[in-house]
Amino acid sequence: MTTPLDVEAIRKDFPLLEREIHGRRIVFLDSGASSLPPTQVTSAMTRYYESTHANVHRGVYATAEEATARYEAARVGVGRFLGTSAGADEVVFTKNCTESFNLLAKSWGAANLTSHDAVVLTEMEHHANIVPWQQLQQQVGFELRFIPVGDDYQLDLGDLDRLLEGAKLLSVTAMSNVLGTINPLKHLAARAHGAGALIAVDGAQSVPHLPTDVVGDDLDFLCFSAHKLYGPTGIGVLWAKAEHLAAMPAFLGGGGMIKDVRLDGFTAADGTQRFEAGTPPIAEAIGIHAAVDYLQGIGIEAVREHEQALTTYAFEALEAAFGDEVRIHGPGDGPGRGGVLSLTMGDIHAHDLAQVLDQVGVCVRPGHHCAKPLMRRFGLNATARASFGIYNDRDDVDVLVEGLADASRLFG
Amino acid sequence: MTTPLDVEAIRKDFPLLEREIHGRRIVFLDSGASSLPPTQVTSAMTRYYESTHANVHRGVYATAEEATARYEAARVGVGRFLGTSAGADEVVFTKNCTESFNLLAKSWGAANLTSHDAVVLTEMEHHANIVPWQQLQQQVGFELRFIPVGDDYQLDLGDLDRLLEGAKLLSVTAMSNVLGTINPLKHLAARAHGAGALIAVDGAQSVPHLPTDVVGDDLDFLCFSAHKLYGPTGIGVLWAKAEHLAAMPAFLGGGGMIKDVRLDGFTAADGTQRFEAGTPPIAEAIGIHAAVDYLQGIGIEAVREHEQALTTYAFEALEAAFGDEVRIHGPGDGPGRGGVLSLTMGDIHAHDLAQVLDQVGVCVRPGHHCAKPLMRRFGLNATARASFGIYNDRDDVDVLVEGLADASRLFG
Amino acid sequence: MADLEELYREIILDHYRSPRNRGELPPPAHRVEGFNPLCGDEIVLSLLVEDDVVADVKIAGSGCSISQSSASLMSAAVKGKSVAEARKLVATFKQMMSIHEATLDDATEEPEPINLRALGELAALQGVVKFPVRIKCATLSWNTLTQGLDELGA
Amino acid sequence: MADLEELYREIILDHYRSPRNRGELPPPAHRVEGFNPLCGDEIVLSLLVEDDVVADVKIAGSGCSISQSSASLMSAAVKGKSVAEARKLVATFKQMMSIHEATLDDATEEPEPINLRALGELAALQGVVKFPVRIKCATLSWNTLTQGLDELGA
Ligand SMILES: Cc1ncc(COP(=O)(O)O)c(C=O)c1O
Ligand SMILES: Cc1ncc(COP(=O)(O)O)c(C=O)c1O
Repeated sequence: MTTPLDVEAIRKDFPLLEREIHGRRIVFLDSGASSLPPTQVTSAMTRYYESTHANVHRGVYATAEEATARYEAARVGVGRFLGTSAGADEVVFTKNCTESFNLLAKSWGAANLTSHDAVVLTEMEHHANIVPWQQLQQQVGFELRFIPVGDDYQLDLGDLDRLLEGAKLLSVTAMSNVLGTINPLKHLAARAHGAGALIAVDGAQSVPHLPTDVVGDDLDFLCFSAHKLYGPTGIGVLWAKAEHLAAMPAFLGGGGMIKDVRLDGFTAADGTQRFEAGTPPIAEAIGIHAAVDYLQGIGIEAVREHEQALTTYAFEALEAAFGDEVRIHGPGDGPGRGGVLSLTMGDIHAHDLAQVLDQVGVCVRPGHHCAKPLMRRFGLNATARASFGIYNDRDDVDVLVEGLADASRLFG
Repeated sequence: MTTPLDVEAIRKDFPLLEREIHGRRIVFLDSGASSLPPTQVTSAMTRYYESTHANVHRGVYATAEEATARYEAARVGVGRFLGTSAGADEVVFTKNCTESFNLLAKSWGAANLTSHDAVVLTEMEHHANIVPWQQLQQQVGFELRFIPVGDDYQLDLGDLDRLLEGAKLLSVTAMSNVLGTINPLKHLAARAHGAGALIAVDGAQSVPHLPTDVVGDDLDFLCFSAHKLYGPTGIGVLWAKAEHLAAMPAFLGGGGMIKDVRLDGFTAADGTQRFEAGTPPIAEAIGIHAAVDYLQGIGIEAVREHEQALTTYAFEALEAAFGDEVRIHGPGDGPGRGGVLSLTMGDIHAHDLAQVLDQVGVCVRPGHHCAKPLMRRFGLNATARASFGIYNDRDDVDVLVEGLADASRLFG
Repeated sequence: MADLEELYREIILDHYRSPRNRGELPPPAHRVEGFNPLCGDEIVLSLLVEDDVVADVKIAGSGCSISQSSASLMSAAVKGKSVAEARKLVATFKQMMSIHEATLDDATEEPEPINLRALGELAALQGVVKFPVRIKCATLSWNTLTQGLDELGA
Repeated sequence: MADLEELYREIILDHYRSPRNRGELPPPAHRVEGFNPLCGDEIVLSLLVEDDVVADVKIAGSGCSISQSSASLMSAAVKGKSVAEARKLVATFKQMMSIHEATLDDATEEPEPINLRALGELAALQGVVKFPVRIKCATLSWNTLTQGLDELGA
C-alpha cells in the first residue's frame, strides 16, 4: 500500500501538527468538521492584509483596485477547481455552506416553489440541507420528500421516479459526513433532469476530497465551505449556473447588492453581486483561492487515492485489533466511500470514547454530526467520527487504535 | 493642537502603511470603508490557525475545547467593549453589519411587524439599514417612515413624536458614513421608548471611533462590522438585549442552531446559538477580540480626541488652501461630527478626484457610499470621502491637500 | 491519564453502569425532555411533586457517562427532598460547574466558595470542570429538573 | 502622473467639458436608463431608430469624466450608423475594454487583436484598461445602448 502523497513534506505546511497534547503529538482526525489550513493559506491572507487590504468594488485607488481584482480572481480560481471556466459569473461567496443552502432555499426556492410543488432530499442530509427547506416549507407549504437510506448505507433509489414526480429540485449530498457514502451525482443529475427537476449538491465533504466536475456531472447548484477545504473560516460558496443566478431574486439586502435605492424601494444588482450584500469576506476569498491552488498543486486525484489507501489501512487495523467490538457505521471499504469513519465501541458512548482518545492526542468528533434524521434511521445516538485529510498517515491510524484500546480497558 | 495618540508608534503596527504607491508613501484615508488591521490582529488569527484551530461547540478534544472557549470569550470581550458584561448572552456573530440588519429585520421584524405597524428610519441611513426593511415590507406591508435630514446635516427631530406614533422600532445610525453627523443616541432611545418603540442602532461608523455604551444609552439592538474596527473581514456583530434575543425566531437554518431535527420539522436552540447557523467565523472572532483589545489598549476616548483634532486640522487646511472651491458635505467642525469628510471640488466628479489623489498615494473613496437616498436629498451624485483612523496624522492631511491641488490644475 | 481518572471517578462509572431511578413514571407524574443539542444526549425526566416534596423521580434517555451518571446522582439526591431543598441543590451544583467558565472569563474574579459538603456524592462530578465541553453533559439533567419544577409551578 | 495623462487624454477632457449630443429626445424616441450601481453614475439615453438606422441619439445624466466622455464619444460614433454597425462598434469597444480583465484572469491567454482603426476617436479611451475600476465607467453608456437596441428589438 504505497501512497501517492509525500505526507511528511505536506505535514511541514501545517504548524498545528507540531503541537503536543497531554505530552503526545497531536493526531488530527477531524478534518470532516474543519480542516487545518496550511501556511500557504494563512500567509496569503496575512500578506493580503499587510500589503493590499481595502474594501472592494468601490475604490479607484491602487490597493482598492488590487483588492477588487484579487477578490474577483478568487471566483475564477474556485470555479476552475469545480471544473468550470465560468467562475466569474457563477461563484457566489457566502459565509459558509449553511448560508449557501439558505440562499438557495430562500431565493431560488421562494421564487420557484408553491404549495403544489415538491423538493426531494435524502435521509442522509446534513441539517444544512434540511432546515432551510423546512423553514421555507413553513411559509410556502410545498412537499418535502426524502430518499431513504438502505441498510447498506446507500441511497435506496428504487422509488426515485415516484419521488421525483412533480418535484422541482433534488438536493443531495455528494458524500455523507457520517457514513462516508459517496453518491452517484451524474446519475442523480440525469434522473432529476429527466423528471424536469434541477439538482443541488452538498459538496461540503466531497469538494475537499474528491474531484469535482459541475459541468461534466451536469449540476445546477453546489454548496460548500472553505474551512473543510484547507481554507479559512468565514467563507463558503454557492456555485450556480449563471442562468439560474440571473433568474433568482435577492437574498440578504444592503450595500453592494443594489442598482438603486430610494426611500420607497430598491432595485437589485445583476450577477453574483446581487447575492453578496455588504462587505464580503475579502481576506477569506484570498484564503480559499490559496487553498484551491494548494490542493491543485498536490492534485485532487492524488489526494483521493491517498485517502482511500488510508481508509483501507484503517479498516484492516480496526478489524485486526477489535473485531466486532468496534463498528464502522457506513459502507465497507472500497471506491464507494470516503475517508470518514463513524465509530462505536460496544456500549461506550461516543463522548467518552472521544475523551479517552484525546488523552493520546487523537482528535475525533463525537455526536450526531448535524445529521439527526440519519442517526435516528440507524438507531444511533452518537458516533465518534474519525475523518482523514492530506496530512494523515498510517501512524495516525495506529495511535487511534491505541486510544480505542485504552477506552476498551477503562469502560470495559 | 497636540494629539493624545502616539501615531508614530501606532503606525508601526500597520505594515501596509509602509507601502509605496506610484512612488509615494500610501496615505490611507479610507477607514470609513474598511480599516487596516494591526499585526496584533492578523497574528492573533494566524496563531490561532497554527496552534488551536478546530470546529467549535462539538469537540471534546483539547484544541476543540480551546477553540470553543476562545470563540465564546470573544463574545464577552466584544460585549465589554460595548459597555455590557452580558456579552456571552447578547453578542451574536454574523458575517458583517449588513447581515446583522438582515437578521434583525427578518427575525425580530418578521415576528413583530404586521401591516398595521411602522418602523422609523432616517434619511441618512446606509443601505444596510434600509434595504432589509424594504424587503420585509414587500412581504408584510408595514409602514416605513423616515426622519428627514435638515440643511444643517442634522436629523430634523421636529416631527419625531408624530413619526414615532404607533411605531414599533426606531432604527438609526449612530454616525453618518457620508456626513459624519453624530446622532444623539441616548435622547433618541428615550424618545423611542417613550413612544413604546424599541431602538436599533447602526454602529458601523461609531463603534470604531466613539465610546459605545449600550447600557448607558439604553439601546435594544446594535449592528456593526469588524473590518471597520481594525479587525478582520468576514465577521460582524448583532448585539441585542438577551430578552429580545430570547423572543426572536431563528433566521438562517442549519447545523448548530437547532435543538432537534426530524424529517418533519426542527426545534431551534436557545440563546445566541439560535442565530448562528453553520460553522461560525471562528478565526475572525479571535480577530475581532484582538481588535477590541487593541483599541482598549489605546483607549477609545483618546482615539476620539485624536480624530477630532485631526478633523479640525483638516477643516482649517482645506479652507486655507481652497476656500469655497472645496466643499465638505456635513456639519461644521466640532464635537457633533466624526472624522469623515465628504468632499467635492467645483464640478470635478468624485471619481476623477479620487483618481488624481491616488497618484499621490492618497486613498479616498468616491461614490454614493451606499446612501443613495441621502445623496439625493442633497442633490449629490457622488462625493470623495476621506475618513480618519488611529494611524492618520496631519502629514496625511497635507498630502490630501496637495493631491486636491493637482486635481484643480488638471480639471480646472 | 491522570486528568481522565479525575473525570471518570469510580462513583461516576458506578452510577453510569448501574443507574439509579431508571425508567418512567405514569401520570400524574410530570414528564420533561432535555436535549444537549450539540452532542445528541437526551434525557427524559419523570417528576412527581406532592405537597412541595419531590415524591418520586425517574430518568430515561441516553447519553454519555457524564450525563447519565449525573442524572442518576441527581435523582438519588433530590428524591424525597422538598422542592426548596432540591432547587438549592441545583444552585449549588451549577455553581460548582460554573467555576471554569467564570475563571476563563476573567481570571481575576475570585470564585465564591462552594459548600462541597452539601453536595455529598455529587462532589465526584467536580473533575468535570476541567473539561469545559463536558459541563453541558453534567448539567443537562439539572437544567431539565429546573424546567420540570418551573412547569409544575413548584 | 504619466499614467494619469494616458487616462485623461485631451480628447477625453474635451468630450467631458463639451459633451456632444447632450439632452433628451421626445417620443417616439426610446428612453433607457443605465446605472453604475457602485459609484452612482447615471446615464439617460434617448434613442431613435428608424429603418434599422440609429437616426438620433442623445445623452443625459451625470457621472465622471470617463463615463461622460465615453457616452459623448459613443453618441458621436453611432449616430447615423446602421444598427448592425452600431452593434459591431459596441462589440469592438467592449473588446478593447476587456483586455485587462482577460489578462488578469490568465496571463497566458493571448488576447485577440483589436481593430483600433475601426474605433477612431474612441481609441482615446484605451488608457482606461490600465484602471480596471474605471472600465465600468467607460462601458456604462455602451451597455445602455445595447439594452436600448435590445428593447427596441432592433
Ligand atoms: C453606516 C454604515 N452602516 C452599515 C455599513 C455596512 O457594513 P458592511 O458592509 O460591513 O456590512 C457601513 C459600511 O459600509 C456603514 O458605513
Ligand atoms: C455534509 C455537510 N454539509 C454541510 C455542512 C455545513 O457546513 P458549514 O458548517 O461550514 O456551514 C457540513 C459540515 O458541517 C457537512 O459535513
